[in-house]
Amino acid sequence: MSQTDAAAMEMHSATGLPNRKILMWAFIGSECMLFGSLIIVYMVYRGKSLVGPYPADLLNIPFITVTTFVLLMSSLMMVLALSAVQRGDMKWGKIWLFMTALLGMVFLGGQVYEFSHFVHEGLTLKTNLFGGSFFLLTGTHGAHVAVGVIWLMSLVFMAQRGRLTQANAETVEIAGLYWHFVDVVWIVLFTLIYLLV
Amino acid sequence: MTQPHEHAEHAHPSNRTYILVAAILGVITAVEVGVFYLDALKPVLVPILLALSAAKFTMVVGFFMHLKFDSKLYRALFVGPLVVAIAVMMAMFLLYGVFSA
Amino acid sequence: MPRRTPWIVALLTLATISLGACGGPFPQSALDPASDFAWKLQDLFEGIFFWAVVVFVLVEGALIVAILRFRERPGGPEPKATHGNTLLEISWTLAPAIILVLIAIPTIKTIWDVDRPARGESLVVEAVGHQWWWEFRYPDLGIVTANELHIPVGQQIDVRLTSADVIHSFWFPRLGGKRDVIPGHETQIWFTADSAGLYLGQCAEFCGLSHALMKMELVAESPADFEAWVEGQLADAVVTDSVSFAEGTQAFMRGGCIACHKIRGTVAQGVIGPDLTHVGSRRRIAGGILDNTPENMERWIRDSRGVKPGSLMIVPELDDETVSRIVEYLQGLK
Amino acid sequence: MAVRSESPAASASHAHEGTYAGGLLSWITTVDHKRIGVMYGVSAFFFFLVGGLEALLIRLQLGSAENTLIDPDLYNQLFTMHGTTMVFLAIMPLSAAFFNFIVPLQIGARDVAFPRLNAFSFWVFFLGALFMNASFLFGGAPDAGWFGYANLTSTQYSPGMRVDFWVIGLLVLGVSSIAAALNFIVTIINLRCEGMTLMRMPLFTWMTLITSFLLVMAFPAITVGLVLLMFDRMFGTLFFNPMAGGDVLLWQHLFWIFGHPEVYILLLPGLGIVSEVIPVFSRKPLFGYAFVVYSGILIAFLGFGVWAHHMFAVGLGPVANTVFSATTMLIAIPTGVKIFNWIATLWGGSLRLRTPLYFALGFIAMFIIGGLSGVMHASAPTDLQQTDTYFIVAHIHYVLFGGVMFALFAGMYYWFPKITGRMMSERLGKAHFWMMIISFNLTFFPQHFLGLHGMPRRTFTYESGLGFEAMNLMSTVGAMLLGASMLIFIWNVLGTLRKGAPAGDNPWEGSTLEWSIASPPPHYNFRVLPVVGGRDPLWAEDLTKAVPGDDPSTPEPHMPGPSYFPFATAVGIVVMAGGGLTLTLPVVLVGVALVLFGIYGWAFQPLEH
Repeated sequence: MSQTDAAAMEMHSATGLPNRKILMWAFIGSECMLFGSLIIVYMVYRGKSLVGPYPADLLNIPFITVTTFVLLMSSLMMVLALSAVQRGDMKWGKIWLFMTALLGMVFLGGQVYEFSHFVHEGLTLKTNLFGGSFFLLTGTHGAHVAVGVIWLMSLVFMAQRGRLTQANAETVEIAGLYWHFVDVVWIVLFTLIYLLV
Repeated sequence: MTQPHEHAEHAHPSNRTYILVAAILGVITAVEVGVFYLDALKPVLVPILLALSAAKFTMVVGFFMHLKFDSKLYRALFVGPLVVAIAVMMAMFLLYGVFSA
Repeated sequence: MPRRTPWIVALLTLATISLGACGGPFPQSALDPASDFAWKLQDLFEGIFFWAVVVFVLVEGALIVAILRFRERPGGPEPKATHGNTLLEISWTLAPAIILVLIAIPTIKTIWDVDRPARGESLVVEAVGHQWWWEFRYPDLGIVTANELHIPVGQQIDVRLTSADVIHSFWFPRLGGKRDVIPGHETQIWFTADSAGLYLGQCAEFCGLSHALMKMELVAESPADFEAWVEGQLADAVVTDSVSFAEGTQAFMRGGCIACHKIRGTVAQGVIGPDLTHVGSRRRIAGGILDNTPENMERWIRDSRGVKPGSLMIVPELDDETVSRIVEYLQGLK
Repeated sequence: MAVRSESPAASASHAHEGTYAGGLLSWITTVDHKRIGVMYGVSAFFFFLVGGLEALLIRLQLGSAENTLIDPDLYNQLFTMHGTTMVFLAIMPLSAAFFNFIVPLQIGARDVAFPRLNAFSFWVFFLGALFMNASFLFGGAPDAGWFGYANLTSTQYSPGMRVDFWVIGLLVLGVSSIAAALNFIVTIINLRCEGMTLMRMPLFTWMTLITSFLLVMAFPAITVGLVLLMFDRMFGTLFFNPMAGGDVLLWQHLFWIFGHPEVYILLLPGLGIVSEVIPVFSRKPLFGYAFVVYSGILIAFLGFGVWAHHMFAVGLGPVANTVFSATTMLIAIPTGVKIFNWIATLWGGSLRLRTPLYFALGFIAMFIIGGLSGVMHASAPTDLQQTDTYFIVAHIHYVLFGGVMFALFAGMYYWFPKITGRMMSERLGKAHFWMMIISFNLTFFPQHFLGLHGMPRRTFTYESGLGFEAMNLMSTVGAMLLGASMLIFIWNVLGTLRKGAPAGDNPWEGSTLEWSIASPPPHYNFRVLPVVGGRDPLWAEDLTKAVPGDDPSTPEPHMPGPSYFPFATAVGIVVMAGGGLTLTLPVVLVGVALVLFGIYGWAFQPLEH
């Protein structure tokens, strides 16, 4: 919509930067406070659960290391997708975009598996403070991943229909910013939740 | 009267750089997990892990999100709230004694 | 007694009188301190108030002068455009900064002076906030009472605060500042009352429907009087052989009161509501909102939610005779 | 100084009545920032009256000791909704009304950066506000205070839907605020006309930018707090359950990490308005422009480091209390700098004592009092006596009513000619001012003393014999007069709309770009985008480059077309909220479907059609 936007209003850009990219960066700034607040809740309640299961009983480091790696690699796919689209190579652009979404789905699958495993082991939202703060923090992140996957798949779909071209590189770039930020959040969560048990 | 877009994002790194960064990210993750299992490092585990995590964070933001190469405005939009968020988190951790636990 | 700044007192009094020639006397006033703790706050407040008055006069004065002096005059010249003056900016950044330092120093001193556990020998009181009444326990003396705190003058009181339900705030304005009463936390405040007297307090943190009706009283008395009060409280409920007492006890049991209330020396051992062992000796009932008269007590028993909306006291339908027996009985528990 | 008193192509004949033409549907689908601004203004003023009526009922109940006019159940709803309404549904959207109408004009833009996002923000606010107030019809309004301290808000102590309305309503309003703030950040950064560097922006635009940053950084904290509370209430989590180790104070931290920046979100736009009005009516540029800007930034930044001063009585310990006392006192410095610069602007000026200046001066006078009482409870020990008493009630009203509302009224009187093309009555405006400032002080000044003499706030009654009667009666009488003063304003507005004198382009001889175009402005604002060479482009001395007029020879610019997708998306969000409130999944799904439909249509509908 940005092209029509700019054309329709003959928009003047004081900084020479695209509106939507400024919007995304400002939004990411806001998201820092959102995840910051959620991390505050998790860290403040760390070790405050009165009954188990406790983090050390459940967290599976090797497993989550694999999904973390998957998410990191999805970020690589994302930059490759952007660079392909910027070159006008829509074939590879589409493939990398799809790979990004696919790895995102793998990550989500891992999270679904992890959650159901925890529930099976007796940890739910209601069990203790760890349950509530863990599911809320990782669940909020998972929801962000899910939104990203839908977004990326829409781009793949648009590319398939030929509605995403080199001229829309900015659209891909903005989706990429979002995706990388979600990855960055996970880098922090991986350390705080899993490694600093 | 659209101004010519001064392409601040012209200096995009190459795909090779991206792959190299991703490889480093993977290696750091492996090191993190390795450190986690090394009993000898238990006393310094927290600072090491935080430093490694911060390194990964910076690399993704700097290279994948192009913040290293892009307009300073984006950096300000991101780093400003990030600093406030970290400051608030630190204050809360101090108030709740998270560090001493 | 700390040094007073007479004119500040005069100014505060003047303002109060001129405004509230109106009100007064103010038996619950924070401006009338009666303990070491409250005096520390008052001294600090008076210092800050002094600077506030100075700044108020200077700044509002400058504003008024500017308005009067520079109103538009017909045919007057267009004003000169001045864009700023760095020297002025620096000075009016520094001036308030200096005043703030003058305020911050005593503030920080007072923080470290009052924001600490009680030091030295003190009488420990455990205050428990309930929706909407106060429970007071003297763990060292073995006394439990409600809404009415007795303390000896000149003795430091160490109040340990906990909540049975939601957040409340413990506040006797003349004896000290507020301290919140927080479920899951123990907070504390301490003070030494200057002089004997009756002090009024009430919950200061919104705690639900009848927050406004959560009051308390503090009786500061001479050590001898306090001793006597302790003696009286330590005794079990007055047990006489009179028919009315026995009937009263039965009525109390029949009314279901024993489920929540305790009367030491009887079968009534409930712990949810206030301990009524010596309820007859208290000045007020129902969370410190009704004078302790037989009429009020009857009203309270018959219509607790009318008196205090949302009150948790559940009273079954009782016939008139039972109610009057209960009232007579409770009034007798001196 | 020479003032451009006559602009070449400008006269009242140019007034563009077409700006507001059209039926209800045109308002629902509009993406014009001016119409959206008007809708924000009208609905916010409506909620201001609602919140005011709630306040009058509160004052009636407190007019005498042991009064039984209003029972505690209703009283608690009234004070909760009074606070919530005034903060979220009156002051914030009133500021938003000015952001919308004025900021694009001041920066020489044709609209905001994302016109449809702007419409979406408004409709989410409006429908969210209706949602929150609908609680009165469904078992009662929220009654746990606008601060909603846990664990009083738990299902155990607040059963029923009242608190759910509050939680979900605030979450919805947060969406609106963040979307609007992001929009204005981009607009101000990127849509400034040529020559308008950051340090040439009008002060009101500056304060809007700072406020927008505060919004996007502060709202996430309360969002997280509200989500925790919602999970506790709906899904049985234990975040604020002390029996399970939950800490009720965590809510207070999250709430005030948001809540204190929120105070500056309310205040800064007012500071911006005053910084516009004072120079224009003093006939000289703002004194110390850069210092006024930087002090605003500093206030905002420090605002994130003071939240625990709302919690001095909880016993955080001497270290925390020292730090938070000190940071709080620091804020007095940049605030003082602003006040001194305003006075210096007046100094040596030629004051045109018109209604907007009256309100701006009233603002300064009242705000000083609010600031000084603020320093009193910045000091943790003195706050132990003042917190949760009527002293604080007095303080916040000196800041938010004596301060912000006076500034917003200054803005209303100042920009009303621009918005409607008609001049308001000076006589009625001044009558409004005098009645408002006198009754305001009658209402709130005695409350300082009530608090110091031991009257806690949020109490539905007080006993006789505590000395509270006379001052409460004064306060109640004052409140009634204050309410009546609003009738003068409404009378003035209605009269002006019917037969006010035409305003012309620049009735106040203002210096900023909004005064360079017709009143009301045409839907495209500027036919030719202006170029500025200084801070006060319409005042000759800064005119290094010409401001192009509304040159009729240039074709009208194309503007984005109306869209009903923002409205549909907003409806979807409120439907989701309703479903969440009643925990009915089908309703939530209908809402989600509407949102998806709205976003999809939005993304693929070209702006111009």
